[in-house]
Amino acid sequence: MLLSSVVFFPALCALLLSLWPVQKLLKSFALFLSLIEFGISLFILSQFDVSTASLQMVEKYPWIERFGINYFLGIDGLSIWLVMLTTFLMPIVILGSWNSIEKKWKGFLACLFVLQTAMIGTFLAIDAIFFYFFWELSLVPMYFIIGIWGGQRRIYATVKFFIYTMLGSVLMLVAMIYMMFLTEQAFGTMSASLLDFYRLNIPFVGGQFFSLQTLLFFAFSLAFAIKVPMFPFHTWLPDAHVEAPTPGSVILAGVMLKMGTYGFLRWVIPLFPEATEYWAWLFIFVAVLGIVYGALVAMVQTDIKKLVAYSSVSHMGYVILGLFSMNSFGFTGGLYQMLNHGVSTGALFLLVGMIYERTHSREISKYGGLANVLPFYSIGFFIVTLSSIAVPLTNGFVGEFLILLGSYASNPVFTYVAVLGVVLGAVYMLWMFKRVFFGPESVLIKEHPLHDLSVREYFVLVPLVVLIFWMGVFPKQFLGFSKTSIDHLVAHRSDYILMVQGQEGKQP
Amino acid sequence: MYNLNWFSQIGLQHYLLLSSALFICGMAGVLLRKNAIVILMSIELMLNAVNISFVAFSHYQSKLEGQIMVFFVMTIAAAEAAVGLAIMVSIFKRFREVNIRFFERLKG
Amino acid sequence: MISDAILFWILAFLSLSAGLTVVMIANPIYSALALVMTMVSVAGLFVTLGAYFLAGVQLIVYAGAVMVLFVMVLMLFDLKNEVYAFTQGLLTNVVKLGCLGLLAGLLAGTLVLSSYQSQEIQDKVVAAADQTKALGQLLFTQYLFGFEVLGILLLIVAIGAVALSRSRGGTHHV
Amino acid sequence: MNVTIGLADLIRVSPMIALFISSLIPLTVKVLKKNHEPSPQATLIQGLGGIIAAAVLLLTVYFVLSTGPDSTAFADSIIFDGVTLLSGLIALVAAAFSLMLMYDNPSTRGNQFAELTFLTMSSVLGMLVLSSAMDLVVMFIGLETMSLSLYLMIAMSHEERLSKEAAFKYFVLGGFASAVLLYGLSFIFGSAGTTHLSEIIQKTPELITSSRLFLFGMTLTMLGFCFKVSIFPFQAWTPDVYQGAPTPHSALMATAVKVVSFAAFLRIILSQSFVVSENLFDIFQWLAVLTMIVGNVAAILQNNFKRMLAYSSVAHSGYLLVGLITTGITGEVSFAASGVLFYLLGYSIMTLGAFALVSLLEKSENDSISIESLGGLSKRKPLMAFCLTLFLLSLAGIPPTVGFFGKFYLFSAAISQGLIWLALWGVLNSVISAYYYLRPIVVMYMHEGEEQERPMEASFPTQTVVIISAILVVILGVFSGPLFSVIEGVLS
Amino acid sequence: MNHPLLIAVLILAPLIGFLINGLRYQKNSANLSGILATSAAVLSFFVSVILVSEIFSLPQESRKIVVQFFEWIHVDSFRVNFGFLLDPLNSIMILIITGVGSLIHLFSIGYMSHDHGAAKYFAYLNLFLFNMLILVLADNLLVMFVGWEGVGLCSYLLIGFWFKDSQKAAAGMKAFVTNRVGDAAFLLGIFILFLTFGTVQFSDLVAMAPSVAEVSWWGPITLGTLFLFVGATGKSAQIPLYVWLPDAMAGPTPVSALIHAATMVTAGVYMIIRLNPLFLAAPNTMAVIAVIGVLTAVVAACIGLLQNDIKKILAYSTVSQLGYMFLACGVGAFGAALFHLMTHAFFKALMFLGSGSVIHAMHEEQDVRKMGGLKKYLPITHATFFIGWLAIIGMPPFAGFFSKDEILGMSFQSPYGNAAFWALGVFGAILTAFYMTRLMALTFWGKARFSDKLHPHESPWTMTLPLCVLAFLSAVGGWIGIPHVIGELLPGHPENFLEKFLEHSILPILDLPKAMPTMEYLLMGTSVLLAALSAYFAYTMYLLKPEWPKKLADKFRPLHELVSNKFYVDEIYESSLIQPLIQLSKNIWLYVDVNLIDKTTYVVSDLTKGCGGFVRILQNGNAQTYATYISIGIVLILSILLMR
Repeated sequence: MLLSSVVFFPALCALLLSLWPVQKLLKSFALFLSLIEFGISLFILSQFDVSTASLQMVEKYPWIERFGINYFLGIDGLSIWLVMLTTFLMPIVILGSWNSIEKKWKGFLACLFVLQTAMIGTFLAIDAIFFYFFWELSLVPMYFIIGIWGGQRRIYATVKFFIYTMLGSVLMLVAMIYMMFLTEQAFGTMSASLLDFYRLNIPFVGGQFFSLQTLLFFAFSLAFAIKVPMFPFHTWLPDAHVEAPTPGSVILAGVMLKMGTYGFLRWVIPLFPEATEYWAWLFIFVAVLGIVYGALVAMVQTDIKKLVAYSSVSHMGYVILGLFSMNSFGFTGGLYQMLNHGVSTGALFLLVGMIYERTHSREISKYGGLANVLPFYSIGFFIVTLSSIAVPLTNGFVGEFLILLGSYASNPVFTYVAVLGVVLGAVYMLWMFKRVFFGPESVLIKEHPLHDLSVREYFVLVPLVVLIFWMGVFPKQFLGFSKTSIDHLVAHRSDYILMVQGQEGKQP
Repeated sequence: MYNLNWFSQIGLQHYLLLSSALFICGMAGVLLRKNAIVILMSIELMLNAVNISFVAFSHYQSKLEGQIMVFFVMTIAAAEAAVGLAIMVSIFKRFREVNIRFFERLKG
Repeated sequence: MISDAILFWILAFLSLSAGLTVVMIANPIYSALALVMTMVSVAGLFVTLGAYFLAGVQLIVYAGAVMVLFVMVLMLFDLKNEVYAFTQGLLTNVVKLGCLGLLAGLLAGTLVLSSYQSQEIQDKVVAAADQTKALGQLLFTQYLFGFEVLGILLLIVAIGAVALSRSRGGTHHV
Repeated sequence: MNVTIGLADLIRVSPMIALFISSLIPLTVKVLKKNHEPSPQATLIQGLGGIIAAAVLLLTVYFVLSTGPDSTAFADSIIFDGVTLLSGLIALVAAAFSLMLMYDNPSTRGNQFAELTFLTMSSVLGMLVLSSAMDLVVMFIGLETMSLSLYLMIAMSHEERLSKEAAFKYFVLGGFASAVLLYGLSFIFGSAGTTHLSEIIQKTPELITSSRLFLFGMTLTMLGFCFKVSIFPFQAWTPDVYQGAPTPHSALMATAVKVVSFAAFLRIILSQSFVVSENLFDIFQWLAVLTMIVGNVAAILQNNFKRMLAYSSVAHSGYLLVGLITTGITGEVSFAASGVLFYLLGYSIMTLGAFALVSLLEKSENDSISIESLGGLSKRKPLMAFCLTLFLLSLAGIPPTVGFFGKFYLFSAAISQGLIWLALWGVLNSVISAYYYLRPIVVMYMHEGEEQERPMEASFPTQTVVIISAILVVILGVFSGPLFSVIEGVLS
Repeated sequence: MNHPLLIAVLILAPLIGFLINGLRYQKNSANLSGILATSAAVLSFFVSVILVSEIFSLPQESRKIVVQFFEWIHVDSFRVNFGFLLDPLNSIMILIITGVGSLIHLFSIGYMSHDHGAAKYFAYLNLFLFNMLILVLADNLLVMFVGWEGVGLCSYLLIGFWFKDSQKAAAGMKAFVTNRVGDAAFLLGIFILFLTFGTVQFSDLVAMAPSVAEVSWWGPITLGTLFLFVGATGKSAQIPLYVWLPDAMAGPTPVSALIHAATMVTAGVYMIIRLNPLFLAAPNTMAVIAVIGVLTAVVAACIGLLQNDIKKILAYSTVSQLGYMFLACGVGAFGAALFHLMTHAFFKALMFLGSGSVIHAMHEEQDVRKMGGLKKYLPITHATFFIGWLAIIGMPPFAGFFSKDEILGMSFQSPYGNAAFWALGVFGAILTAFYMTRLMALTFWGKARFSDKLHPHESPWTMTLPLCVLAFLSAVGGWIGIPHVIGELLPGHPENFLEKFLEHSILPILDLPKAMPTMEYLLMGTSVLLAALSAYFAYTMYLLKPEWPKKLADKFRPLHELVSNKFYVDEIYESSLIQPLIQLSKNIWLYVDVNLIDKTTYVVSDLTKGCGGFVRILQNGNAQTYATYISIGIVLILSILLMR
């Protein structure tokens, strides 16, 4: 029941909130609910057994029996932190959007909570169609969040977001259905369970693009690559981020992009080991390209949010680089980088949102000298910047280091290029920091009576800052939960099989 | 002489060819005529062509089902004509127009 | 046999030329009259095929009732002699005609080249009365359901036409 | 030939009889009241009562009286099997909903509601005949009964200009297509020597290769049905007619007519023509693909909401044709057929809902609902806006709605038969379709300041239709598994 | 003694100072902040004195304190603890860092007394100490990297301390980014070494370093050490990454003294010394280091000749001196490098602080052409600066003489060195003597060239005290490393204390030829003599014959232009690297993102819409047209059926 509750409690919250009779206390109530949800996830964390790579807390009920589709939830080391990230960010997002959302609070909160259900569901669903269900469902609330509460070009951005992501995922649906029939051929009964998919032996022919495993591999990869987003499918991201309201950006960058990388980790890599091996170069190439490209393009942006958005492209490139290095460093680093990116980019978007609330401008050129006017805000921003450019002792460093190490171990040449991202990352972030916070105070700043962080904003930022350093200094506490799963994946990548805890002995 | 035989020995084929010719004739009416009522007549023509073919089949296979079919088709054709004319009348009374080009408001 | 052939050719010529007249002639009244001609010749063809009952029905229902309806409506509309029979548009008409020609060719080719079951049939001369009886039997046994529904259809059409005439824009305002 | 027709046959067709008799009630009442329009509520209740009675009888006949697939009546000319039951039920539900819309809609309510009710129910009668016909003759008669009633209904609209045009176009093209279909039937009769479907099905595998006449006949017949279900290139009438006709009628045409036409089409396709004739199979695959594309790309540019829905209905026909083709190549009522019927059910519900909302928005008979005019709906009628959003998302195939699962079953079936490229076209097209389905949502929720002054009357039946449909869209989506099993069980 | 506690106090004292001052961010009491920070630094200094004495008390072979705090990263075979190591090598470093650091903290109290951001300043200074201590105490490469990046960060913050001035902020950024280039290479070095040896612990790496030198350029050790060296060039401002250091003078002067002269910039040298067995195993790397070092020494000195900003002169001087240290490393004289590192820390910190005192007195004037004759206004500053001058130009017996001499001697004698290195080194020394004398002459001697309104006065004791202490150290600091040849001449024959102290930390150069005293005297004498001559020449030129510089400049116009514009290196970087990169970025954004990818999407969507438009055109509303479509459809389908 634990996993069901963590998945569907937010949906219940959405319902409760939309039926909430008065405007009063609405936000507080929502905050309270999101904290309860966080509490549930903490309880799951406390119950989590780190010693096994098997799926835990499994819940499996038949859903569409005709096709072997199940209501199938399970958690393991690969998903636990992503769930935690989601539940952790939610109260922060609600608190952070306290003043930035001006209208239709009820609808907004409902969207947010439905989105949370969809995201957590995506991380926990072990059944293909069930997974796809949440995967597509997550589009809808985000579509509304960007479209209703977004900026000037919100409609363009939100439609682009929706169509792009949907385009990727429909091919995945076809591939999933195909694999269900493959299970029918192989085991006699149709099944959409990922665990059965893992047991499939999909024929692979090296040089041919039009061979079964390669095609399935690319069908899945396209969906995830668009979500991540990988170059050259990234152009929806800057638009979506720029137009989305602050909470939307935070959730989008913080969690939704991880759905793509998680997809690679959970689906693509274990399901299609040969194809992954064979095509890894392509993904590494594209990832490295994305790292450098994202950084370069971020450098010349004039809009802070766009800059952060492109930095996401660069950072997610690291994650992909790590995952496709396919050694424990890469996997661990990739997984860790997902969390880091969630925390630091989430924080960046929150910070950008805070200043946007005050000045209503995101043009870098209109800023200047903020550090003098808003010292504490600047400190917060600076710490997050450090995390983003992966200075040691912040979380970013651990992930980036492991990724690059893993990548060097498997593919030195590409790493030489990827390392450029380390330099360029500093360039674009610090350049932006310099232009916004240093120098003489700009007209814009002088015109607006600015006040430094409010108590609420401290509550938003302090947990993130604490987490930045915590994750940077004691990564072991986090990685310990995922270690067994990653070791299992590394050791059995070519014949990956996942068991359900308590049923390891039995053959399903 | 095959040719002479073909003219003197009337068989199923002849009826079918005639039927197809009439059918095409009717189609041409539907496709080309400007007057909506003539278009209705052309549809009747097509149905008649079909009837010939049914009866011919019925005759040459000595199966009466074909004739039943024709019987039904005739009735339906009558009903169709009634409906079509009723619609036309109601349109004409209101708009004084039977040119098919009149009906181009709905498009795109 | 020859007489049959001659009869067929005459009727075929009549029906086809009348059919073409329906399509070609500008004045709708003439079209209607040509259509009557076609129907009559089709009735004649039915006779050559031994379907006497149908020939009768064809004359009564079609040439009689339906065509009268048409003519009446045409009279009602009081359409003047139209100058152009066809809709304008050279290109579209060429396309239409080409398409029809192709279709005609296809059908003719297929019909000519097809082989037919029981091409030469036993010349079973059945008395008109017997055949009609058989027809009736078939109609009220095997095709009873269709027949009943057809009846309902006629009722529907009758009521519907009346209703339409009484609707807004119809002939009879209430 | 020994044919006996007795009481049993009459009982079998009792749904149709019930429908016919109850359809006469409003008219009789009107006549008895000396041609004064009876109270519309009473008429509506009578109509709905008749439909419900028919539905109940249909269920009774199927589950109580018939034992298996051979439950035919009237000398095998009609059959009561799963296809009949399901398509009949969907058609009845759709008719009931449409009737409720007619009660409210400005272009249909008022002094001819009794006649309209009669014609609607007659049309449904035709649908039942069509969906149960096992004889080509009966099939044709059913088709005509359905169509002629519809022509009359459309022409009777209070709105004069467009609906008359729609009726005329529908009539001319319908008549034309009927003639083509009949011509095809004559060929089939000529080469197979029978009009009975089961005999034809038996003979098909042999005849379709040996007799070109039969092949032509089969093709022309199928194309006649393609016209009814608006498959490219026979789809051209659809947008015009759906747009011009009164909204409830469009709803009826888009749902009930399509459902039963597909059911009849299904019967013909089960003749294994696709299995035998590779050509026919290929042609229909392309038709399916083209239909999807044409429907979707044209819908993108539409501004009239009804017209957009019409094009979307064309696209959905394309998806359904994929399912039909899959059924065709399996050559038996299989899980593909269940997919088709499930999709029809889901599609009918969401389309009805969408049309119901259009109907709800119409103020006068001359009103046309552009997509822009939906602006601000989320503020004025949040619940209705939410329902419309659900319908549109469902049409686009987004979970958790029934539209997603419908597509899932349909494309699963296609994939299971190796028609992956059709499934790919299908899913790609659903992406295109998302583009235009999102537009009304954008307008409703995301445009500001262009709020339309469009006070809506609180019309109870229409809103009921909307809400029931919305609930069904979600419920049938989430619990589609059991439902699908039921459908599959009924069909086999 | 409780070593973990001591080390923890040593490292954490500045951190706590940082936190306290950081939280007092906006408090406007400069003195209190300064006292807090200084006491933290002094506490660290005392603790390091205790620790070093501990080290001394241990037997010579096992002079090593290792402390492991907690496991930091552990993934698969990669395992890194937050571990620290204290041995003779970094005892010297921590003494320099905390000692000189404390002095500079003290100096800063006076220097920053009028600044509003004093609390922030001291917080950063403490944070720097913290990071620097982590850097030198780390027992593995990764923890060293923590400090490595940390000091870079503090440097960034302190250079951009007066961030209201965009140029200063830009200088900070330049420093950080240039350092980042080095850091990225450093990371690659770590990867290569880890993947080669399976560890990043210094002790393991040193132990595993092969005794046989690696010949190939692409061998893992050569590659790894080369990358580490690139990291060092960034941190220690060597060619080609030295450009940030002169700009870094934008920061407060004490910062320049501490970070950009005494401690941080020497981190690269320290790292190489720390890993000396590994570098020795890669002779190719050694050669590269030596060449880069000597080139930097000469080039930076050249640029220094014609600079007019007092701090810039010192900055180039620092770069040049660092070049000497790398030369020493490159020729295998790691001890000499460390020695010079130490003496340089003394005299360069002294000179920077002295310049700070001058600037303070001159009200933020930094141009030497507008000074002159300050000797009488700032007697203490002048006196101490004078000692520093003697030390840097290598006059015996001041500190610089011993260390520089050792380097030059080794560059000649060592198997890795050769005459060219020595000659270039001596040339650099001549240049050094010249520009330093020029600095003295223009600043302190001659006539005053500033306006009368300015009344320079000597600084308070908090500023002069550190000057005095550093002057003392600059004078005598060299005596701990007296060369044998000189030691033998002196009474009591003092042995080379430093060499002995480092005996177990630094690999001796194998087959070092036995030093010939005459040879050494010769070398020594030559360099001292040449330097003295050069100094005299400069003295003449700038004091006695002030018209000479202009004449010379006119005569060698192009050369003068070239040198006074710092060989246009900044401009070349700007035009060949930075601008193209920005242009490239703008272009790829514009062309790839906006025009290619987005346009492609638009084209696809427009194509779809175009198809829609086509369908709409076909849908012309005419029923006959529709019937035609039906007919065409039928014809086509039937003909396809027939044809195939």
